[in-house]
Amino acid sequence: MQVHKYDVVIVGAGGAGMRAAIESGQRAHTAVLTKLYPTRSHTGAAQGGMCAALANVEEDNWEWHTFDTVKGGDYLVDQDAAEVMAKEAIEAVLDLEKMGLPFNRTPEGRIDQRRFGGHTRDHGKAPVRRSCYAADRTGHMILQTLYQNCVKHNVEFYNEYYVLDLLMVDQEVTVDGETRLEKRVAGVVSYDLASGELHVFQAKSIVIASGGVGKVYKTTSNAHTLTGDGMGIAFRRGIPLEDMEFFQFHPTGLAGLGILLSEAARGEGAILRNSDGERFMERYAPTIKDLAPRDIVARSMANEVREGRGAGPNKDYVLLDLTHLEPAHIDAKLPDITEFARTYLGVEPYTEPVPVFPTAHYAMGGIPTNISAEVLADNDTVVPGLYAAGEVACVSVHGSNRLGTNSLLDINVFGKRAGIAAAQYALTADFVEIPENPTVETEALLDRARSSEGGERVALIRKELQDIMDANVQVFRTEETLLEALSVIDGLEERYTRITVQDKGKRFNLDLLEAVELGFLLDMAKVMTAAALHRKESRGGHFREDFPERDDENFMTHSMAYRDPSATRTSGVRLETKPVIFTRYQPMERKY
Amino acid sequence: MATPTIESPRSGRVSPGYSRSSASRGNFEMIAWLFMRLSGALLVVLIFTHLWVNLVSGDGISAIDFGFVAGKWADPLWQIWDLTMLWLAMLHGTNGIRVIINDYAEKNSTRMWLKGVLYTSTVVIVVLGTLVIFTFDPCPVIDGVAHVADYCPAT
Amino acid sequence: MEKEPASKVELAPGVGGGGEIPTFDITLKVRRYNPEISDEAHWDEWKLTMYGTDRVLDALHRVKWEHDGSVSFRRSCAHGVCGSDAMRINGRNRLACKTLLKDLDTSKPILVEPIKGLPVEKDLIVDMEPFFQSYREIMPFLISKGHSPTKERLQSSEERERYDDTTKCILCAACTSSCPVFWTDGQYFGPAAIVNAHRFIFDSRDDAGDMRLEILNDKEGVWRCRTTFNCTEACPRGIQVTKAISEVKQAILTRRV
Amino acid sequence: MSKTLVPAGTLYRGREGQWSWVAHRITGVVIFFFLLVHVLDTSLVRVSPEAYDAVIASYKNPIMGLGELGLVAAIVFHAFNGIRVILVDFWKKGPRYHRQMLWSVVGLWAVVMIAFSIRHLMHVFGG
Repeated sequence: MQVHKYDVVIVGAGGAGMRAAIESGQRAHTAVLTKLYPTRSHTGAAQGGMCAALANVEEDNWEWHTFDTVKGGDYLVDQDAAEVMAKEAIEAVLDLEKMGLPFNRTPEGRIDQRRFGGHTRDHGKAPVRRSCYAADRTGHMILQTLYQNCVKHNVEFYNEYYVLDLLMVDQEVTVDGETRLEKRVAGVVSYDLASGELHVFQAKSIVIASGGVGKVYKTTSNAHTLTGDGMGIAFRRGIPLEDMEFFQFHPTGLAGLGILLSEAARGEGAILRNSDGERFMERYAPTIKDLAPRDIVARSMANEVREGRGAGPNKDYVLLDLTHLEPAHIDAKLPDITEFARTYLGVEPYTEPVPVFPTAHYAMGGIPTNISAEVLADNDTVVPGLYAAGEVACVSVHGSNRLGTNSLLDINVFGKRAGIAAAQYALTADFVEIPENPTVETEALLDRARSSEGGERVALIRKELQDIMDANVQVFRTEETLLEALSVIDGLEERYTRITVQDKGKRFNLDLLEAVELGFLLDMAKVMTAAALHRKESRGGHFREDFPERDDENFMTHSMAYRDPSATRTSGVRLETKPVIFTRYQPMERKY
Repeated sequence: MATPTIESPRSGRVSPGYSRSSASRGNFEMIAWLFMRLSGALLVVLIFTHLWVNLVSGDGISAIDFGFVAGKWADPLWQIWDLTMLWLAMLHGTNGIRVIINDYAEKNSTRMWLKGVLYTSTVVIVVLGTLVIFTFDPCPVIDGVAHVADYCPAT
Repeated sequence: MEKEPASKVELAPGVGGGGEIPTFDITLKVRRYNPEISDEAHWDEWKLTMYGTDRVLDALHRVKWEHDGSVSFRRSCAHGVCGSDAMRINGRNRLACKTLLKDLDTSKPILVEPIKGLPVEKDLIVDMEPFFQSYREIMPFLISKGHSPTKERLQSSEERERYDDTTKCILCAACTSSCPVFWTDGQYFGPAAIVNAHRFIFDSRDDAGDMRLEILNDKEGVWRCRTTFNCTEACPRGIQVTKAISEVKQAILTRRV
Repeated sequence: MSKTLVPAGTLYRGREGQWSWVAHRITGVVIFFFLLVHVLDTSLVRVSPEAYDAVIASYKNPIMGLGELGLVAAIVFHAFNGIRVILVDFWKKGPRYHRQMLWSVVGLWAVVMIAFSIRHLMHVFGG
């Protein structure tokens, strides 16, 4: 075991992690721990753009952006956070431009902007051009630019260091003569994949920016590595997870594969058709049609298929039609995604519509934080020195449904805030003593996985988990499907104790890594399903067929899931609620 | 079963075989690169003409003998032609081999040794060739016997 | 240009692909190496039944998940944008997640090896540090003198287009490890580093082009390039790598000669 | 720690560019070594006409004649491919057409070699 000491440790090197690192690295002694190489992070897969009310091509302002975000999130958005994000979006885009990001340009040489789902002018009057983009590889360019600037600022990376535990201690603090126990964070334990050694990183501040949990689903746009590790380690250490029932299904995944075709395709004019050739979105969202928010489009697509208007031999997908667009326009604005269609499905998007179906895409929920990116141990207690940003966190700017492009915005705005806050905290705070034997639990976890010889295969358990999540906890949910899913997950969890990891070595033991990841996936699947069961209404990305209406009276609250072995009906997940923050927009019916 | 002493990856960060010894400043490699292209283009003309004259035109290779060479070098144009060709070809070739040595010789000592041999032979050959072209007497008198040919000045 | 598309169109029968996805059998041979077990590398092979839409990565996963969990390789996004799974497939550098099995000759075994020229750590995993070291040394970040404007810097579409191709790089190392010069001379900066230098040298907003040109004028710089085009052919993003290197050479020449 | 490139594996299957580079290298080395010998044998003109003629006579036997053919083949390829390399380096569209240019090189090379072979073999065997 080796011990390292840093002011700030950042867990994860995607957009949020590196954005934080750029800020923190210039202010305090910072290390970034990542289980991949930084440029492999899934931020790089984001395509469409990053919205900011620059008003470079048409009238726009950040208040409209705030409204769209709030309405897009079906009013479950914390409006103070949405205001921060929409306001700071402008600076965030300009920051990136100054760091060198090659945005597409207008004829005047300014950053070009295009339409994106749910982004409108003047509170929903018409689609607006708000998304700043670099062809259809905006995420790639953001990831590269951030990495480049980390290189510039000599940020210390620990590549292929997999963080497995958060070292939390309860510390006595006296405030106003009153002594109470407060959760403090002392560091993290990480596993060096290359050597198989454990490394303890002691730090004053820790930023969790480890991304999402899409791999609980079978059909997903997410990378293989998005297994909810950051949420998992926090949850296991008693931090609640907020709004985990809300998972976004992106409408246009390549049918059967889940690989994403950006919403930018629809932003540039592509439309959806069913097997009758009908542009069905005209029925579901008469005003903005194909550019409706993702939850609505995804649900409409699933509905078309359910009602027998799906295309293909099994009638299980719909079609994304780009054939009315000029090939030159497609090449200029959407080169990558047309290549995906050609490579993976053998479909020529110039002349043929592309088979698409919703694909699991983004966790709206995550580790609860306030607008300074500080992690909350309950509805309002901050854990000093612990921060989270990006998909792993829930600020909550996305509410029950994230608008397209707001994730790239989220990582930049709150990544930056987290980095600054973490560094500032570290400059004033002292190290928290790391507990004795800090790695004992992690070692036990690894040894259990490595030495168990029950014969169960990790891949098989994971597949069954993904199958049940796809079948029962997807776009449409009912109490029945959710309960069934919970009981299946419980069964899988029991089998998980009897796995066999074939690779017994130390060096690059990715077999062991997958086993550990599966543990997090099972935990997260449970939390998501339990939270979905708890929310007896339909809102944003969460659609309960047994409760198809939004119920503001009972459920205009965030859900907070705590680890609690005594909550047996919901597989050890206890659910509480947290009020939503309103500033200026009162809930209205959400129509497009 | 396992060999106990494998170093864990990255213990020494970048393996020494990959770290550039020291940044070389100056334009030597650029000039060498440029020289290869310029001399190459010139050599195409020089050598193709040389081959044409020596191997294709007239009776080709069967016509080559001392007289043929002496006949050519009696003309200063051919002297300069061959001299240019000698220098350019040797430098072009030497630089080519130098690059190949840089590519394949992994150990510093091997590289130095090979380059030593290369540069020595280049110098020897270039000096020798130059001397031959300049000091060549088309009508030598060997052991008191004059070599007579129609290009020799009448005595 | 923008006109509203029709509400309803006649679709041609069988549009958007469809039909049964065919299955076929393949033999996958993987070059194995694990210094914890043996200093020698060897080949392992598996017979697998795969689907028409499967990629080499799916075959590797099938092996890892169903046959031998110790087979080790990096992968992440699985659709060609993260650059984790560059490897040598049938003797050429490809991304395993972008190489469809049906496009390979499935009558013969499919050979999978680690990329060449970087130290192999285990099976298909190589040490990427030397590669990133070269990348870092060409100063891959915008350096702009003078004070920055309050809003964005202006850049015309043409200026933006000038370096568009080289912004596509995902740092997968397929190019660098396909270069015959790099195989034998690990100190060569390699195509990827030059491509990333190109991305900044030709960015109108950048002011440090000269410094990068100076770095690449090194004896291990652009002049080591022998225009074999292996890099251009290996690039999974279709970057014209050799062309980019040529442009950097020209830039060094025209500033100096 | 030295470079551990343990699994050498299979030969890299590069395409035209790689193989033309290999050929360019090999022909280059061959020509260079011939050049060394050629300067030495020509130097014999400084020794005596007889010495020179004796060595040159040996070049005229049929086996050497075939060797000369090989040498010319190497020179012609190296020259034409060299021009291609120059075009790749200096002509803006060179990189795009490098493959077509290589096939032109091979074609031209074949034409030149056929013509030369006929002529040269006539000299060598025809006497």
